Amino acid sequence: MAHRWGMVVDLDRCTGCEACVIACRAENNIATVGEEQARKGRAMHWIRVERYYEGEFPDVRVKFQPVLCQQCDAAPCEPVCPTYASYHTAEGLNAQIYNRCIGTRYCANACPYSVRFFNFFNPAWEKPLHLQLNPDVSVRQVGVMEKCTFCVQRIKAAEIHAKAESRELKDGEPAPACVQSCAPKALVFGDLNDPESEVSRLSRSRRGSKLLEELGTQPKVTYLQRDSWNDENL
Amino acid sequence: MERRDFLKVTVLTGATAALSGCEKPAQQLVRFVPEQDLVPGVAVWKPSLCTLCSAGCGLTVRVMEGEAEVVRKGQLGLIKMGLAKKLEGNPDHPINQGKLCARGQAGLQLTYHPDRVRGPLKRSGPRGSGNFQQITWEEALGEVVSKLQELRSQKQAGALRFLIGRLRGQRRELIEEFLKTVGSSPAMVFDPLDEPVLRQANLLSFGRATMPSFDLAHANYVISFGADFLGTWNSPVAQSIAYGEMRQGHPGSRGKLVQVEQRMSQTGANADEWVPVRPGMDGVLALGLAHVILKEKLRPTRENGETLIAGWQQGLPDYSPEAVEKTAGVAAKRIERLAREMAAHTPAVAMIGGAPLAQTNGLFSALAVNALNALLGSVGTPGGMFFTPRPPHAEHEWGGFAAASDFAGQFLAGKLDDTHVLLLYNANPVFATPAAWKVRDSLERIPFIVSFGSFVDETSAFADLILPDHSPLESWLDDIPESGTTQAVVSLAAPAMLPLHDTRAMPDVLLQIAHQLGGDAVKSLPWQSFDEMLQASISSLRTAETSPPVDPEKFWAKVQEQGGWWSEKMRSDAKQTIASVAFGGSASKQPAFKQPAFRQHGKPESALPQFDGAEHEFPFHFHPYVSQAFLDGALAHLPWMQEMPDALSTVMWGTWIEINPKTAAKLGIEQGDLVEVRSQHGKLQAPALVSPGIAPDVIAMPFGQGHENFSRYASGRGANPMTILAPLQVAETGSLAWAATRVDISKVGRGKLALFAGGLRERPSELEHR
Amino acid sequence: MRSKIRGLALVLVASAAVSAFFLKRTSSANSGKDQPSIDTPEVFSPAHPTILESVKDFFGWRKTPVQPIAFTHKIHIEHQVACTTCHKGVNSGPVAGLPSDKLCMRCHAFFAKDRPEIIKLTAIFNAGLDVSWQRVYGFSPSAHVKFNHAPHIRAGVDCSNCHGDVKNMTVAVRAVNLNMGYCLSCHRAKGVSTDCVTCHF
Amino acid sequence: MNPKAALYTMCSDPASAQRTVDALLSAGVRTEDITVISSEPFDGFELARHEKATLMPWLAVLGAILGGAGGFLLVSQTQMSYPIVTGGMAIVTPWSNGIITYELTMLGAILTTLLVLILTAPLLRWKQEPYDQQVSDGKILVGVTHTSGNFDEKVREIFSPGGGAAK
Amino acid sequence: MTKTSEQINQDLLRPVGRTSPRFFFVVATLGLIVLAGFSAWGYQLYNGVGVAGIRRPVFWGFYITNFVFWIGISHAGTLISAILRLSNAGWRRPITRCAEVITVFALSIGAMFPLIHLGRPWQAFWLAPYPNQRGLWPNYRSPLVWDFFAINTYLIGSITFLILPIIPDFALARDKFSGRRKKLYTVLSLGWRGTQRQWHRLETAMHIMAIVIIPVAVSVHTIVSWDFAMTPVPMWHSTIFAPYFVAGAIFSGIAALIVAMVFLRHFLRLEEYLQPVCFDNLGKLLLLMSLLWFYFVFAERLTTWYGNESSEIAVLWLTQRGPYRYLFWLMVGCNFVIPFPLLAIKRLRTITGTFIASLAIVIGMWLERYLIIVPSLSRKFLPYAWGTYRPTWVEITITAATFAGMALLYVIFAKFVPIISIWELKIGERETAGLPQKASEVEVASGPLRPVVRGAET
Repeated sequence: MAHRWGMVVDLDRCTGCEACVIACRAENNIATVGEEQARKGRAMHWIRVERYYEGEFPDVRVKFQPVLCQQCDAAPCEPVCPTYASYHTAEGLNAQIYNRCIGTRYCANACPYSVRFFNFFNPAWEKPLHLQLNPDVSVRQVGVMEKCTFCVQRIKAAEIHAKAESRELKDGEPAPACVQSCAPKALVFGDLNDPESEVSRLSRSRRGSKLLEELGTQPKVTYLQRDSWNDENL
Repeated sequence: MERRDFLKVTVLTGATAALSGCEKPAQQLVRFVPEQDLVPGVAVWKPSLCTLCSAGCGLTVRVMEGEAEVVRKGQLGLIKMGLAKKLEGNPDHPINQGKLCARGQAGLQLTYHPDRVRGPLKRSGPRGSGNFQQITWEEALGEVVSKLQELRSQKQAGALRFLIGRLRGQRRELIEEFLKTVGSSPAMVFDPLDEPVLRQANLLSFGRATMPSFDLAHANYVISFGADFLGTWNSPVAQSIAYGEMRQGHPGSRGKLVQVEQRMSQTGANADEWVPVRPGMDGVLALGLAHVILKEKLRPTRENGETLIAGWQQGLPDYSPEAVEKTAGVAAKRIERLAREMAAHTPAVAMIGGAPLAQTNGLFSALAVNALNALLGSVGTPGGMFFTPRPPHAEHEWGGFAAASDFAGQFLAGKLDDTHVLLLYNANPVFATPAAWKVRDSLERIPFIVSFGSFVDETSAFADLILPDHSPLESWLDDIPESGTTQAVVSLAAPAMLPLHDTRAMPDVLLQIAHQLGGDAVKSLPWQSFDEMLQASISSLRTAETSPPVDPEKFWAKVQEQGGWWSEKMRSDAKQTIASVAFGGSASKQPAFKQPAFRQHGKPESALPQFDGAEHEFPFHFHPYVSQAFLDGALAHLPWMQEMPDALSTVMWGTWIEINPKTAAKLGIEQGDLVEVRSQHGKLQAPALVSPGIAPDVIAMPFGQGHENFSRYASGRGANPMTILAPLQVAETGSLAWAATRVDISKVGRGKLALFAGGLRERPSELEHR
Repeated sequence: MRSKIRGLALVLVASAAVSAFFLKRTSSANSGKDQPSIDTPEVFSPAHPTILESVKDFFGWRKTPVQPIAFTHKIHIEHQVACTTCHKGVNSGPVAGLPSDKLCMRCHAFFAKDRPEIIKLTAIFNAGLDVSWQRVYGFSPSAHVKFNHAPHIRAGVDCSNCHGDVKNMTVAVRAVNLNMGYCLSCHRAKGVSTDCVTCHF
Repeated sequence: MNPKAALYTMCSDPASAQRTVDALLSAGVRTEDITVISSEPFDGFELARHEKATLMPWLAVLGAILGGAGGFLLVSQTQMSYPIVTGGMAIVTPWSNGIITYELTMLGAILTTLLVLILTAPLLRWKQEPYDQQVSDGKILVGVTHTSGNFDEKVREIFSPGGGAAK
Repeated sequence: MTKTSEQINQDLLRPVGRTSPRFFFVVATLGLIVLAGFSAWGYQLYNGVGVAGIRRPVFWGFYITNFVFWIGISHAGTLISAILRLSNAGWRRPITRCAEVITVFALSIGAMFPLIHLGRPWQAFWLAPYPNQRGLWPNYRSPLVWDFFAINTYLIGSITFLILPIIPDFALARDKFSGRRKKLYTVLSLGWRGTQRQWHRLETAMHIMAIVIIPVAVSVHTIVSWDFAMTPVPMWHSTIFAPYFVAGAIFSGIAALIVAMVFLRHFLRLEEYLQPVCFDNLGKLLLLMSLLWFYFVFAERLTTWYGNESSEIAVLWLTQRGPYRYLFWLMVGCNFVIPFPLLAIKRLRTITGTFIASLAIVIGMWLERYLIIVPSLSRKFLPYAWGTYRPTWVEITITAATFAGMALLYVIFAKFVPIISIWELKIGERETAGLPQKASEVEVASGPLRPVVRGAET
């Protein structure tokens, strides 16, 4: 049975430590754009930890909310792409095919989550920083869109590996870099087609909800809302 | 090349090439015969250690074959070699259990940093200018050895000083051994992130000058006084893992986190309840809570509290909620509620760290919190605080580093002045001490300085010689984590990759120097290389738990393969593991610490903090804090860290000054305005960041930026709060009270902020319009 | 039609280049220092080093490589040397890999030492250098295609399918036009996935 | 004599041109042989009776239909012939199909109209007789082509005196 | 007063025939600006679109604004002249060609912008469906592909629509000029003689074109509006967009036409041809569109405000109260407050009046496009990802260059082609002169043929 990759983000566990952010950079050859570009709003973080303040001093609270590509089942970014650079894979991912992208940036406008990032210039690594680049992932060039892929290279590798050993994938075997690095286990990744996988179980949680659900994009990322503490908890 | 030009490179990339029309040098470069045989395209995972903070996490390094430009026999060429591609947590390691924080992962860039020192350097310009010329290792070592022989011949071995940063395990042993053999005094330790006050307090309270560990996973109630334990404090990864468990690990029961501080830290942002308290009043608040618990007999009282806390027996009469409300600024009702909550929802644990300990009354606050823990019965019990057991072979509890007060003490005692030769390793006091200390001047006076640094930083810029160390990934590493786990742990790892540049491992260099010096050195340091020393040191553990002892070679192999040794006995749940420690127990012998005088703390007059600067002249408390990305600033040269949006401010590539919206409005300051902060000891400028998460009378600013000379990425970026701090000391410890300065601020113009976030709130107020 | 449009694009690029130089000069004059290009040892970037390069890449013009040593596959295979002896990555990972001359010398320290090519090889080896083989199919990085050898080998795809009849080649040459259509035709024929993300990520 | 020979005169206004044409007709000249050239159209006048009928509108409609069909085939067939994996997402949808089809329908109509015009006007034939530059000054040229034998005289008489030179 | 065809020929061929130094000066100045634009574009191609001000989340900026604006302007001609032809309004005759020219040039300029805006323009041909070894076709679900088809159709259509009625005038020019020009116009006139057959076919063709071009024009701007309406972006995802855009397009189109006419009238001394009546009528039309525009804006704003959907209201307030408020109210002023009185009050609806109104509207409509695109993008659903957009010199230069380019093309065109359709004008003149329109109006030929022949005398 085909896989359907999904993720669960437990906002009650997330501490906003941003380990996922750096893990993603390291895994996916995301370029460092530098101060001036960063100030122009061109910094690239395929996964970001959104921070929202609630209330005023002294009764302040903060909500951390990791946002990455939601891999929507009804993705607004897909139909608008004139060249199929953004399309739906057999396993239900929203893939971005760099060498088919002509840079209309239409998908980025259509994406309600603003998780698509554009290479405004050719990226550059001051040597020898480039020795770190992950050979399993393309180094994008100027004029193409890029975004979270659920670390498809890891998924592929795991699938090939499993096939070589002629066995099925184990639950949690392919883990995106962000999930792998998350200390409080706020991120869980797995196959939604397998009802017994951890991700399926958690996405059925009472606290579960989708980001901007009302838009009908049918995301494959489920957010478990923060719990509140009260005496009944004991 | 400066940072802003780097961008232009990406912009105009290829332009000059187009003009000159030259070919890629990659095609001209020769290829050297590879030194390792790897299967191309296939990744291997090698264990290693993270050395970036005191937690001491274990790593696995993803190594793949790649082509690196290297110099061999003075010729530049390409070579196929195993290159570290990614750092992840070592799944078997008891501390971080396969997880790793952002900083740890960015540590990868230490190895590939374009501004790494690629070979031994000799100072060519004036001191501090950072101008160096390349020399050979032979010349360099020759110079050092001759200097040392000079000292020896002049019978002034004592004039050799070794200034190190946070360092544990065999490297530390080696350095101390080396110093002993050349007849010099123990190394001076400088680590701004260390918590000497807490160590002192723990020494007084529990007889252990050690950082505490917390069994958060089983705690039902956690109250943290200023400790950013999810972000930067103590053992963040271990604590984050446990925190996740506390929150959602046990269905049906979810622990509560209360954070007490003035400026909302990353941990505060995750708290269920955030309690703003007046600066330096954390201890008072802690005793206020204790007062309620004692008064209402919510917990059985501990007798021996009296030895440390005045009025314990009488139920802390001076700390009634009403009294505390006046001093600490927390409502009496709230104090009572919190006290009842934590007493009802045991196991409850209190912790203290960061700013509260950097007040003049830091020791009192620490003792007060320890007392509160004792009262809650959460010392050495599941869901409480405990001390990570020490591995059998580690005779010293280095840190167990010596307290940072060590440097302060010795430095202020003018010890640096009679120094002729100073060896530097992993310490950057020029950057991380108040300008008022005038460290530069004393460095100027030292005739000969040798640095083992991999980068030219503010302090190394004073060195006459730089003997660059391997990057951690290229080195033999070992470590003895001091907190964060219930198991005794010795981390150890072989190099994950071959050295990229013409560098040498500091321990090997030290051994070589020792051997060239000859004499006792050779006897006490018989090893040819550091790995021999490691093997020798760890072999004693063969017998520790397994009998009959395993075959040495097998053991050595196993340790390398799993990235260290950890006690099998003390695995699993907290219960039997936690060493029984009693509050108020007598202090054991601690080399690094002066024997504490058992004087009572908590008499109201002595409990209150002092601040530098008059309130009317300097109306704001200056609250510097450890940066999420750069810690004390040692990581400011990593581009990944620079471009990582700070969790709360979302600032990239710069510093900022946090101001409460009301205060900002009063002073006519808007987001991004350039603000000047003045203390009695200096002033600095940085853009303002208006944030609801800070008290109106507090101005907060992260450490880490403001480097003058620390790689192309960090130099000349932002401002360094250290420079304006008052040289106040924490009572009875002599360590810097870096949170006790008062300042005034004013708008001076328009600043530049690179913010990643657009909106501040999920439902901005303008949306409520109708 | 396609060529026409490409021609048009070419014109655009050219005109762009001209004006770019014009502007480049002024801008670098303003910034006061001239920027290093990607060719300096300073920076690594996927950008094309020159306009010419980019045009070449656009039209897929690659000059046929000249190998430093005229290695003949034919003879080696006749001497029962398996492909995997040298390309040892091929059935374990994505990259087949080229051997260093250490491996060559294992045999050629003894065999055929008198041949001119082997003498060249020995010279290189003794100089402590490795033979800098040239890529036969110099794919442009902008192809963003990830080909993994091992699964193809496991699926029983013969090397010659994509590399031509190397058995009878002297110096390896481009035997097959390895464009996307070529991959697809085989994938379709064998009923393997033609999902874009199978190869592009 | 040359069968291509044509006789013509210049009239100053449509009315006189009309009369001349009527005269020619009544003289028995076949209407196809009469050429009237003017610098502006005179829809009101019957200067060329045989020129009324044209199939152009119908051809345009036909072109439109062809264009539309072509468009529809393009969108549907290209997709079907190369099945792109889209994880079950629609490849062509009726709505977007409709838009392309619509545009190409219109394009079809436009192109056929242009084509028919060029062929039937006819255009793109540069050397055509008779012609006289005075036309551009508002004169109206009335000419007779293929006059042969006995007609010549009559025509000349109608055109004379001062009739245009016989060509 | 009426004019003889000689006079008409003279007056209208004059600008084509004689060239003043002023012409070269104008061409040179405009040319320089255009060149600057191309250099800027080259700079951008060379370095990447990052030299423009676009950023996350505002991925569309000046370029798409210009695209929509120019496509809008292009509705001046073809649509208007087609409608007027079908309704056979007499006053149309002098202005149809000015209008159609605007269409063709504005459209080609507008069509350039998607290219300028692309990240990798050299791959733009992937928008066209053509067989290839990759086995890939454009995604027909993408509005951009719809654009590709619609704009091409419209361009071909309006070029035809422009060229056909020019042919007879080329023939005229051929006869009037000599030397190299004669050769040129001989070729251009495609062997036009003016036989009744040719006239008849031409008029039929024009009639068909006029019918076909109207729905095409409407579809083009509808699809342009769908580029936005198809995406879930606050205040874009709306059904009102198609009619809103079409109305706006015609609105700006007429304004542009009036501006052009005023310049022509002044510089080519066509006072006697482009008479106040044209401006008066166009003015009325403009007034209608202005009201229509206001109606649409009001409807859109009201619905959003009443609905109070958080993300949309954010954009609403951003434009009306936020940093964009100056631009927004300036737009309202330019598109309604200023033009309305100027066009509504008869005394003010003079040439000057309409000219001022039109200028305001051109500016206002550009602002409208900008305010539709940028604020919505800068306030998408997740506040954390909000951002603001600022154009760079590259975008500004290119924008300026397109306006210059438009003017340049227009000037050059007017230099080679009579900007007023001469033959159509003549028909008009003959109507106003009350000359016989039908055979029945002249006495039927009777009696001897002499008079006829005399009539044939010159």
